[in-house]
Amino acid sequence: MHHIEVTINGVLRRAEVPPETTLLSALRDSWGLTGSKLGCDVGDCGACTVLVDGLSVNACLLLAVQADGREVVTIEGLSGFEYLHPLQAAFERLSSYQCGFCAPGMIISAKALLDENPAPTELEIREALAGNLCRCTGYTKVVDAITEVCRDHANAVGVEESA
Amino acid sequence: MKRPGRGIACMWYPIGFTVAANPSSAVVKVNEDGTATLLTGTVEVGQGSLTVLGQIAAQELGISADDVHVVSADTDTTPMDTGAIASRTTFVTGNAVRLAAAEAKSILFEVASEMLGVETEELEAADHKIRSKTFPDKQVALAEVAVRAQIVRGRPPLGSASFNPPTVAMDPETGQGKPFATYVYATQIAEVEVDDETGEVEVLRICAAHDSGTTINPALAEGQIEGGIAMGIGMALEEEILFDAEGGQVNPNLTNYLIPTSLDMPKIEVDIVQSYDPVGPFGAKGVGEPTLVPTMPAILNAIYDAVGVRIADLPATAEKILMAIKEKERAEVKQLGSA
Amino acid sequence: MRSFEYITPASLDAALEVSTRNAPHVKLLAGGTDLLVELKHTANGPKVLVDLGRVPELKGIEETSAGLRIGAMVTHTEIMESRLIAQHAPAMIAAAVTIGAVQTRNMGTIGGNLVTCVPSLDSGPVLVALDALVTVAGAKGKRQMPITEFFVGPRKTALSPDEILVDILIPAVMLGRPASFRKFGLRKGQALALVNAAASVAVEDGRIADTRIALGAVSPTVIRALQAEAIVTGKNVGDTAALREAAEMAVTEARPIDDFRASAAYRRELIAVGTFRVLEEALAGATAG
Amino acid sequence: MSERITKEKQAEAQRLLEAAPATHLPAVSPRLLPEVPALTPEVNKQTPAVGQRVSRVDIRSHVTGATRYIDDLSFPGMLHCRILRSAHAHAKILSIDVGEARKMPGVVATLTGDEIPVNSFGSTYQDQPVLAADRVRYRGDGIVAIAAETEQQALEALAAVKVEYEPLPAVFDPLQAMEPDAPKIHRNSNVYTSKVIMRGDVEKGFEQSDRIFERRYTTQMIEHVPLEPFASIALWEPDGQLHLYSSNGRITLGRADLARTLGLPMNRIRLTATIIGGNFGGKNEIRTEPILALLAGKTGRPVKAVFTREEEFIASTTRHPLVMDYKTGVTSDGRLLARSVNLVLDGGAYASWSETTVGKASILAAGPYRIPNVRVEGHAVYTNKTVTGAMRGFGAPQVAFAYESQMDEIAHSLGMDPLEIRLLNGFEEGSASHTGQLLQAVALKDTLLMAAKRSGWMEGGR
Repeated sequence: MHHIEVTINGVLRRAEVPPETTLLSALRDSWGLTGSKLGCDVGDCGACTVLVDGLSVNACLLLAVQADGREVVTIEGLSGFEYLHPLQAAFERLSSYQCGFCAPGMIISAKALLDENPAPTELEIREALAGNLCRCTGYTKVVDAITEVCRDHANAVGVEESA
Repeated sequence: MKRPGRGIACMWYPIGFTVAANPSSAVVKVNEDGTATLLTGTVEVGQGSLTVLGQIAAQELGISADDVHVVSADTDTTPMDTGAIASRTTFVTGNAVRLAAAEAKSILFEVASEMLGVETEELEAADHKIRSKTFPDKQVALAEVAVRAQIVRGRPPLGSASFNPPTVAMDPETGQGKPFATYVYATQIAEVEVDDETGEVEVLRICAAHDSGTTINPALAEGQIEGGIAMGIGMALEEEILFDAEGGQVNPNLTNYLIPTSLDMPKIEVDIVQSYDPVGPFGAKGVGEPTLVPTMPAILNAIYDAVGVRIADLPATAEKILMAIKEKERAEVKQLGSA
Repeated sequence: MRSFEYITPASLDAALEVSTRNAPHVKLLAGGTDLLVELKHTANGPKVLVDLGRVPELKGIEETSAGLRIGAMVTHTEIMESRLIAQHAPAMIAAAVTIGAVQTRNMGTIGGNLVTCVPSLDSGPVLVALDALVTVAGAKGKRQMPITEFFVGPRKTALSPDEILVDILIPAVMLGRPASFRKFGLRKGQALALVNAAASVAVEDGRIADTRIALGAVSPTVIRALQAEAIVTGKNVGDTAALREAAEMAVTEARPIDDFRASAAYRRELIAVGTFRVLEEALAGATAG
Repeated sequence: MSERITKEKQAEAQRLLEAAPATHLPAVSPRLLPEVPALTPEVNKQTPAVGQRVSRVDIRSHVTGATRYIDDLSFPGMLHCRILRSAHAHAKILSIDVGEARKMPGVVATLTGDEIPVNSFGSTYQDQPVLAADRVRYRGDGIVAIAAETEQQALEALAAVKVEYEPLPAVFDPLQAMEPDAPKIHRNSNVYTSKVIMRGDVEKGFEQSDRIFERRYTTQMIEHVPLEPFASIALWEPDGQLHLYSSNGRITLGRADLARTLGLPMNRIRLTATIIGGNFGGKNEIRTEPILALLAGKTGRPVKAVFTREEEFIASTTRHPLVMDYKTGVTSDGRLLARSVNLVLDGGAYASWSETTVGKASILAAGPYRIPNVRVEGHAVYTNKTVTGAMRGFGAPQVAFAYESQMDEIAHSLGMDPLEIRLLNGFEEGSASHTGQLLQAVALKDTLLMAAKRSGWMEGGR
């Protein structure tokens, strides 16, 4: 067993895990964070996407021990009782998701993109989502919502700069 | 060289089971504050059925979608439903919901009739109120009626109902009959670019016009159509379960069974054509399955338009297209030679 | 996944020591995007897993007098974002962006990609076209070899069981040389290569002075199309017929196979198209610069 | 605790915000926070409700990761189940030995087909075993289920199960399976369901036609690929009721199948589906539910099974591949006079939803066109391949590919615009369908014209 300490969504969490435990299993089974989903277990579908030290990764392909001492952000870290991440609010407005199973990973990928690039082109948005498979939506309203968030952000920045 | 092409395809698609009974039932409870609770045995699988059913109940009761809470997917607490299949939920379960809400409403109308001194036939429910159709100023808040129905009259406003689509059995010899209550129609037009040296196809744009009767929720209908088109693109160009000689699947994983990613999806433009089905709830039909039906032929016809080859064996992989182009070129050369 | 002992050495020496001590029951963990998939599907996993993630000698991209050195544990994302690579070997970026998806590129490393050594490895052709050298370290010290010697066969490299791939060097003479990369897959997103092609050219006074053509997924390992190169070298830059001839020659140099993704016949078509296009693109880069 | 997390989260948000450059979009930007959290857009509060772009009732839980799918549920003492699947496409099972497997670490119980009270299910014909006991008919047939403390232990124990097979000749091609001397998979004939639609006289129609078009179209086997793999949990409530949580899209029929296979009264079974992570027809039948119910009964503990992605491919149903022979007669000005269609559906190893699929495919096969003479014949055929069943469209996507490809071919061949030939022949209000049904609310031409307008079809002639 390995003792690991991982900062998850700003909270330091500890667990004793066998070395073969994936980060995804640790999140879901040790820490009860079931927002990240198991869709394929081999890194094809992206339903388990989380941020590790700010980079999006497939939590099914990372060992929990590899995350020791690092910072992890999961879908649960994006919103609280009183606030939603702007991406979440936009996805909600457009009903961007249908069955919802891909949503947590897709939202993390979208956040990773906007953290790096607040004004992406549509191609850059599509490129950023290419590791997250969705079978319900054709990605259309997902891309639309991200585009809206970027526009709102640009407007907000513009207002601030002109003020 | 990349060659552009466009193709059109249309289709028809039925709602509900083929002749066989496929009933749905529903229970609608109007609460004392004018909100409502809907019990349905259908299951939300992503298509948005709970939202749409809530809207249907709300419409019948004259309240808003947020005023309806939907309970579903539990054999102990929700009534019988044939389930999320055959594009039937809006049409069949929707009708059951509407009828159940109408039954609850009739109790409210009886009580409101006394309160307003207006005959029940003269009443309508709209905008959170029950009011006279002729003299809309004669009105009372739905919540007030609901409280009175329960606390003063002792008749909680509750409705339950079932619906089964009307069909006529098919003749076993000729197949003549009325297998379905109704059908929906759609057309899609695909624009593609085909690389004539590699056979690679890029789908650039799909215009989709779909009839679903009255559209209960345009946003969700669009979502279904966009998603169906994604599935159609996969079927047209890349998806296929392959077998080895012993009957084992060769590619049972998402590494080698390819479904479209965000990068493989074109610009989709959806138009929803309004029609009114006399049997559907508020004229609605359905939208789930037909969304992918015209996509494959629209794309394949566009490929023909682009490079002049017909692929009659799905999926139309780049390899099949290139080999067909080569075959066509050889045939043309031969023809020139013999001429 | 079956259990194993997990060790995180903090230096190359420590990594060599632990892997030598536990050989052959040891696996080295780089990005994990291939290895973890393999471990999940095998009944006989390693006894010891050595995570190279904290070995400093395997990291970093830097320019030295010998050329551009890229640590084996550099991720594909780091390659894409490297100013040095953008300046000296941008074709490497063209190859890196085609690997998997963002998540894969954030985790996967160039060293891992090379060591896995599948015929379709996307990092290979550009490195071959740029005459890259690889350094491997073992108990007996370090040795350097051309990357074409490193690739031995499908999933087989020149690494002996107690060796570790340390870094990749693009020789100084190849830095800034116009190069290009093309990948043909079955889908745009997360595509696996049916055929990969890369080329580099040196142009002097309107003549092609030197050429490299590298092809992936068409033979047991990444190959150079030497006869095709010979056709192009010495020709004028605008000689499209020579490029066509070279493309046809490249087809004869490859040994593509039939598999469920594509037939050998289709791969041959792609080799010709790919060879032509990478040459065209590399030459365009040469004349534009 | 929750207060602390909130504070930590806020601190984290603040930290990210301060660390970020001006153009950086942090995790939670107060600048972009809705002033009042947009719990639901205003549209959800408007009347009339029908026609509004109301946000989905489940969208808040989807975007926050709070939606509970079956695999997100767990119960104290829960065991994990894995299933051994057939190594052969067609074989007799001579013996099954689970003795060694039972001794493996963590194994609590095993289950074989002979322990299932009524070991068969199916939506039309109950020809599919829950676990194959004496014969396997495709490589996805389950044979032994093992419940263990962990999924890995269950998986490792499967390797210790010994199954002795006697391989039988197998057939994979549906046309070969129709031959009289083909290996028989269930009964005397592999053709197990057929449909005929006849209207007018096709032969006469062909005689009257100026041009005849004939072509064979084929389609492939397709997997639904719901992002959520099929998952179920069985547990026995203290009052003796069996409670199944399952990603099953048809709970009423699911419960009926459970009652039948387990021999339990229906009121003793509760089936809860929560929200399903994608169905598309692939989750419309019971799969592991009876197995888990029996293992939970044996062990007195809740038992969960989640399909691997591979099982989702090999052990769920798929879309029917079709072989479609189309022959259409037209006048030289493009009017359809006769169409004959012959459909062969690859049904895979068990019937599943083939009857429905043959029916819908046959009824729809001639397309949404006024054709005086039509004959359609459809057959579903057993093969030793993955079971084909319900999937979005039930045969309609396959036949539409054929009839619309052929319409395009006819149009080009006659020098007509592909839109024009459809407008000329398409159904109208009151048209009779090929089954003689008078159609109402026929919006076919509206959709043709709308799509044409949107795409600029009329202007786009090249």
